[in-house]
Amino acid sequence: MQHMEFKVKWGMVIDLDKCTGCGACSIACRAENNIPPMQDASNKLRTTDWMNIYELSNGKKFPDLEIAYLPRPCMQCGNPSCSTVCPVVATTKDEEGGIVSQVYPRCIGCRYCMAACPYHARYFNWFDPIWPEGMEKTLTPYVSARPRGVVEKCTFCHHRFNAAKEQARANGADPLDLPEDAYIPACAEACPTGAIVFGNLKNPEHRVAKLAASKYAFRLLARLGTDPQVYYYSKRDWVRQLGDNYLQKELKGGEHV
Amino acid sequence: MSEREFWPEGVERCDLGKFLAWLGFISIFLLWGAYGAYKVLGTGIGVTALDNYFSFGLWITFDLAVIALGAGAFFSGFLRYIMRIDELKNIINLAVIVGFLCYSGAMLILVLDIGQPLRAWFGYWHPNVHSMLTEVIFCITCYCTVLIIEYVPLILENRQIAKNRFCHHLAHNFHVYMPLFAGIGTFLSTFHQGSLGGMYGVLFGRPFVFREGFFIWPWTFFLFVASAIASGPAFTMLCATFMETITGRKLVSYETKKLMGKIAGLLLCFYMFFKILDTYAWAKGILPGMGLTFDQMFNSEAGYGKGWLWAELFWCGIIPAIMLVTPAVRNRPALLYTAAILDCVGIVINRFVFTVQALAIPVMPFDQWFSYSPNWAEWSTSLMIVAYGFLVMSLSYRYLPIFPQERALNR
Amino acid sequence: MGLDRRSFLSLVAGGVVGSLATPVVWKTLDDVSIWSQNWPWIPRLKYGEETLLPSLCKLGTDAYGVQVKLVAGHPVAAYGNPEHPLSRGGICPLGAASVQLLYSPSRVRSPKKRVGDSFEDISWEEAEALLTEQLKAAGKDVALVSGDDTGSAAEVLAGLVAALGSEQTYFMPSEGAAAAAALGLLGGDGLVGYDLEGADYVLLLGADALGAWGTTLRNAKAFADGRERAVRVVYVGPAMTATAAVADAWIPCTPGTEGVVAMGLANMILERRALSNVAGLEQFRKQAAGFSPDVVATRSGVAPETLLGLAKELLVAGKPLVVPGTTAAQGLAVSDAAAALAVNVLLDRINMPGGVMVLPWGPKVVAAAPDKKAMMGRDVVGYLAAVAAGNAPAPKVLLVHAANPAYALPDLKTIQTALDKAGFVVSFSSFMDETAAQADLILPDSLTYERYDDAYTPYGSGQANYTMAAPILKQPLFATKAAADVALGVAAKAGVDLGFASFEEVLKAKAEALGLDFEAAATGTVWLGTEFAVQQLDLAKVQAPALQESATDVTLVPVANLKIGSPKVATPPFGTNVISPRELQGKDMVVAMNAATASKLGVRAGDAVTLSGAGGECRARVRIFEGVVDGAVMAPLGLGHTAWDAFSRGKGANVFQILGTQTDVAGFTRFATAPVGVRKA
Amino acid sequence: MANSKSSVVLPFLVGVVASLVLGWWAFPKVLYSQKTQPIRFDHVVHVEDQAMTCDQCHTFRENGSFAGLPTTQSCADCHSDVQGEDPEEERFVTEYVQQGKEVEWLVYQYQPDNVYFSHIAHKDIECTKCHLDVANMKNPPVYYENRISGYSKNTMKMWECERCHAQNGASNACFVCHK
Repeated sequence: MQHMEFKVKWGMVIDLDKCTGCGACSIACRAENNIPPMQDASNKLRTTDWMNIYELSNGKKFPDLEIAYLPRPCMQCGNPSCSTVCPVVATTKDEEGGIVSQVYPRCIGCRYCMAACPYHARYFNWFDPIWPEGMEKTLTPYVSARPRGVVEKCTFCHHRFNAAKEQARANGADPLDLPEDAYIPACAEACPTGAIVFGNLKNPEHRVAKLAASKYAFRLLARLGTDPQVYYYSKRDWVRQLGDNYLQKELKGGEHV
Repeated sequence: MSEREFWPEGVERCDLGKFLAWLGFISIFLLWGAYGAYKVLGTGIGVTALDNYFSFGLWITFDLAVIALGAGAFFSGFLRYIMRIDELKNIINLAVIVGFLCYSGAMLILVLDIGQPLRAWFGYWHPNVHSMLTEVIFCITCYCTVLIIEYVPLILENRQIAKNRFCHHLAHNFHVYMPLFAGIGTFLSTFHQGSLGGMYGVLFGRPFVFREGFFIWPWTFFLFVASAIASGPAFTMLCATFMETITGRKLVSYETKKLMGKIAGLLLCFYMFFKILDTYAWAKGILPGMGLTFDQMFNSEAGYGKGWLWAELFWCGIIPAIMLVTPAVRNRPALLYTAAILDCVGIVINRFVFTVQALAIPVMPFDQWFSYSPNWAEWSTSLMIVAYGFLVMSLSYRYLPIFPQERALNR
Repeated sequence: MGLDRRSFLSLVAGGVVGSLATPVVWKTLDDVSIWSQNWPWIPRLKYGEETLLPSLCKLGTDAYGVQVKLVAGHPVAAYGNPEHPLSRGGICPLGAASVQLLYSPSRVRSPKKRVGDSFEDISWEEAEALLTEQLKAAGKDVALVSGDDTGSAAEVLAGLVAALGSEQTYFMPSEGAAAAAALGLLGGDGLVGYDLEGADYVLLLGADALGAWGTTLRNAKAFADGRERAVRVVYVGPAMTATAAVADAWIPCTPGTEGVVAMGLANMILERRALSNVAGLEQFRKQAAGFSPDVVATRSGVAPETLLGLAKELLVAGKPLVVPGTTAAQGLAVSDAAAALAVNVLLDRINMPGGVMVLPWGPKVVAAAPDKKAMMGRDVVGYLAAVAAGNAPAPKVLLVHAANPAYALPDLKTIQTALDKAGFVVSFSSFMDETAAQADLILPDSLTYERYDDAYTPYGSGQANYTMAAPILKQPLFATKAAADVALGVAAKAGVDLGFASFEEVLKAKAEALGLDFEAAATGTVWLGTEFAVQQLDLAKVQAPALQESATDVTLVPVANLKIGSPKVATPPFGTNVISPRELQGKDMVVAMNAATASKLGVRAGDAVTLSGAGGECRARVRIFEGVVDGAVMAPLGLGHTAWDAFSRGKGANVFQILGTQTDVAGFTRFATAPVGVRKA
Repeated sequence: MANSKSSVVLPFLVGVVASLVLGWWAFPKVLYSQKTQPIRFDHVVHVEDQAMTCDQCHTFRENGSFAGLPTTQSCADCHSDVQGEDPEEERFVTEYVQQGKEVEWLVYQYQPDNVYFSHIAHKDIECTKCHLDVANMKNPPVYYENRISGYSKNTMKMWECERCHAQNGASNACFVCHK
């Protein structure tokens, strides 16, 4: 699939110097996107967390240790490793805004996309979803419930994009020229410290565009060529260095990050 | 009509009771696997040890391994019918059956391995032409059909079935067109063996398997083709030998086996040459480009140490390659078989590390190594496919004239 | 014509060929795949009009405004409320999971009466009659433990208990109470608040302000805004908490020595700044002189130059603020709080913008109820310990409201003894928590979204505030009832007049007392107080923290974590996933210590260990984490539930079990840290 | 030989014809179950006699979403009491309005949860382009439900959506219509 350019590029900048790892984003995401609860979530290789939070450390001994929390949504790569490999076109990057879609009724569950994604942003439904009795009444109308056997991932709360477009249409405004904050995902909305900023990376007025242009901004595994639409931000050198793999000699100069 | 009348002409087989006991033994694995399959299809793939990090595991390794080893079918067919190496007629039937079993077995495993088998046909109806897997789906299903077409005339040659004139003619006509099918099979097979390699080679998020391209194909495309044809003939030859051991009868002349060994050896040399070049270029070029080092690709604590690499390249690569091209080694059965086994093991290791180790390596610097070991649900179903192979092979051996030399060799 | 084998085969072949030209195969193939896309056992979504209603989240120690999204009248998600001053659009992990919590499997769905070892469902009439009868029989031997120190429901319940002639009304431990007691110690009166928004330098002495301490969400917003204004945030504490992770600096100190650090700072400030107009300065100076940099370094592990650096930063900062607290968000020593308060006094930060704000006690509308100040001044741990020891009479009826004392109090064995001694334990819990599971009567409270609720100035607020929440749901989902309404009903039956017929009326009175329009309040208008009582603080009354070394080598540092739960609620169903392997592995709680401590204890990463404290023992697994000071073991609070449901039961260990207690000044119990023994299991 | 030939060809043809008949005529009958609306709603009475417009009942909400079918509440604006002679109306008033129940209308164009359709984005297109022309029907048409997939027979298939989008230059990106 050839690289598509869009007028609008939805992006996220996550300020790792503000994230406390509280988990509110992840839970808000779960509620918003109808991800079922898990009684035993201790095997983290089997849990589904569209917004997964990693702990980073500078690896130093007490008292020089520093840590940072890194929330990891889907990177909505400009050059996705996942969508090109899907044999049945269940995941694509073809919509204005650049969100990588995932269509559950099309997915055949081959999991090739999961093998392709270096961010582990994709999750498989190992079993049918189960909500405790009655809790299925709290399902939002925004995202269809997924059966077993299909892959899912963060969609930047795409339904909110749709809702914002409907609102714009109702207001007689241009649905493709949304004002800042007309559309933000549940995680960004929930974040108590405002560490997650969302907007159009191509609109220089949007905060994301400004933050992404900062010298403190970086992207995960950028040198693989995935061209993510999610940026991270940290003034701490060691945090930025953990955003990608570097050879020892590359780190000495420190210019890569 | 006694059961003996169904045997191929002029050969001896064990008595029916013994044969049925053997089938009963095989059925234990079939039943266990059927239970595993029932759990997988009925409740979900969660019953396996697969997880979101190891989205591919034993099943995919098994599929890739048997498809590589089953390459004896298309390659022997190619040599026999296209390159006209006549000697291979003595083993070509076996190669076809082994190939058929490997491919149909892989397809059965895939039914379990994909989350929504009821939608498997989407691969045809909604294909993503950019995906290597689409190519694999097309070629494998097509080639499986070719193998069925190649297998059918063998069935029709059963002594009783062949009495029917229609069947007899049909079988004969099939044989006439066999070079055509061999040609189609060669084309399809080369492509999907390559696409299977390509599937990994294009994963630019997986530094362990990613390879730069040669035209539209990554290197792994060609490496997989080469490794498959380097191990397929050896595996076919081993199958024949294994059947001889079990049945106590001579089925294929040692000359033919030596020829198969020689073919495998030459191809293995060819493959190893490029594989070693590839590994070097990968370690020196691709990895540093991604900011990674060779050492970072291995972790013996997690079970993915460099031992696998040395086993694959040296013990099961260079060593059998040298052995197989050395006539003195080929002349000694024990050494020939050992070399053939090493050859096959090397290719299985290759498929294993490409599938599992590739996924175990943490790409994000703050991520960690995880290990994977298959559980009963994966073993039972995989063994079921092995048992299915034994079952079909046992029946074929007993009732179909597979080995043209059998009568002469056991006189 | 007979149908021989050949013609039969032809017929079948024709049928096959023909049917390929019909929709049978293709349509079936397609429909089967569509069926697989809409399996009947996968829940369907409900559609309808969407509405957003304001409410409150009081599941943590905080109380802040949220908005609940309803679809066709049914709640589906809770969002932050941008209009609410204590959340400003943010939401905590418990709040984010709160809508789903309505359907938690552990909800008590009707009143229950204990029969032998199990419960029997009873009607509300029966339940209220039973309680009335018990209360009548108990006379004034009634006690109340409430975990809701911001709401009026506790006022109603305390009013009932007080009207029956009892003074045994208690809140669960809170830092707010300790801070208020510290203020009282210095001669002040009011709730203690912190103007985090206004400060330009914030020194957190143990307070995990971005973890689970105080007005967590507001703290987070203030922190984020402060980043833009280059406000420096320094965290002093024994472990790398959520706050320490993002603070501008983390200064490790020996567990429980934050007060010592405060005194050390006071000493340095006194040496460097000439002060007048501070009452009791000279006496305090004498006390502070005992906390020389060397003494502080020995005791707390904070090097003299580090301490000096802090003191200088405080002195140069325009609007510095020193905030005491603990990682457990409770069990703070009053003496530590007083020491921090003293530093603020020395810096002239009382009732100053960006300083410590003294906020008025809220209005009381239930005349019979004890003053909140009095109620907050009583120590529940001490009381229950006295009951257990026989030093205080055991209550004949113990009412437990919005609290889970059988799980969330230190020295649990003693607490358990006290609960066993209580004659008739009544739990108002919405959930089958540990206390409810052993109660004699459960009168399930409705959750906030199902009833009226309110909150007055949760601890930490920079200014007084009052939030009311009207029911989001027209009807409670199950046969539950607001505890305050039950109390009013039972009061009437028992012949006690509390002056109100319903909780709604109580809230109307409360709104009126604050000069707030009830309708506006019920639809989300928040009242904000602008008065700060003038304080005459006397530093002579500061009782400095003790300086002696603790007896043991290893100290337990419990860390409260909202994603795991709170003293009120266990991990909600939607919360299990965010609990990380750094806190829970399989069924084992994970405790963290640095490599030096581990090697001293002879344990390695992954080892199973037994932790033993004054209260008992528990099992854990070791994690080597360099974010813990030498000699400390960091453990997550909120695990190890024995009741509740499969989402929280049997996961990890309850750290409260092993926490011992220390008696502190002003009759309070301190338990934020405790000595612990660690040995391989 | 002639005999043996006819015993092959004739049965084959019989098989073909029989399967064609079964496949094209009987199969659809078996595949779909028939359902009728819970209330026999007469659109004509409302549209022609009362001169109501479609958007009086099928409204957009303020946020641009489409309310779809009217609620019992909104019907009750007129039908709080029985207005006419129609026994179905009386049944509606007694069984639904007075009991505050919603009618479980069968939606001919019912789309599954995984489909997102924005009515406001299509508001310039004739309703009957996708919907049955119920405005001109005195009786609601029979609802055919696919026994395997559970879909309404009238549910638009994806290729129809795609065709129209393609013809009108609208995006056919997956997420335009899927959720």
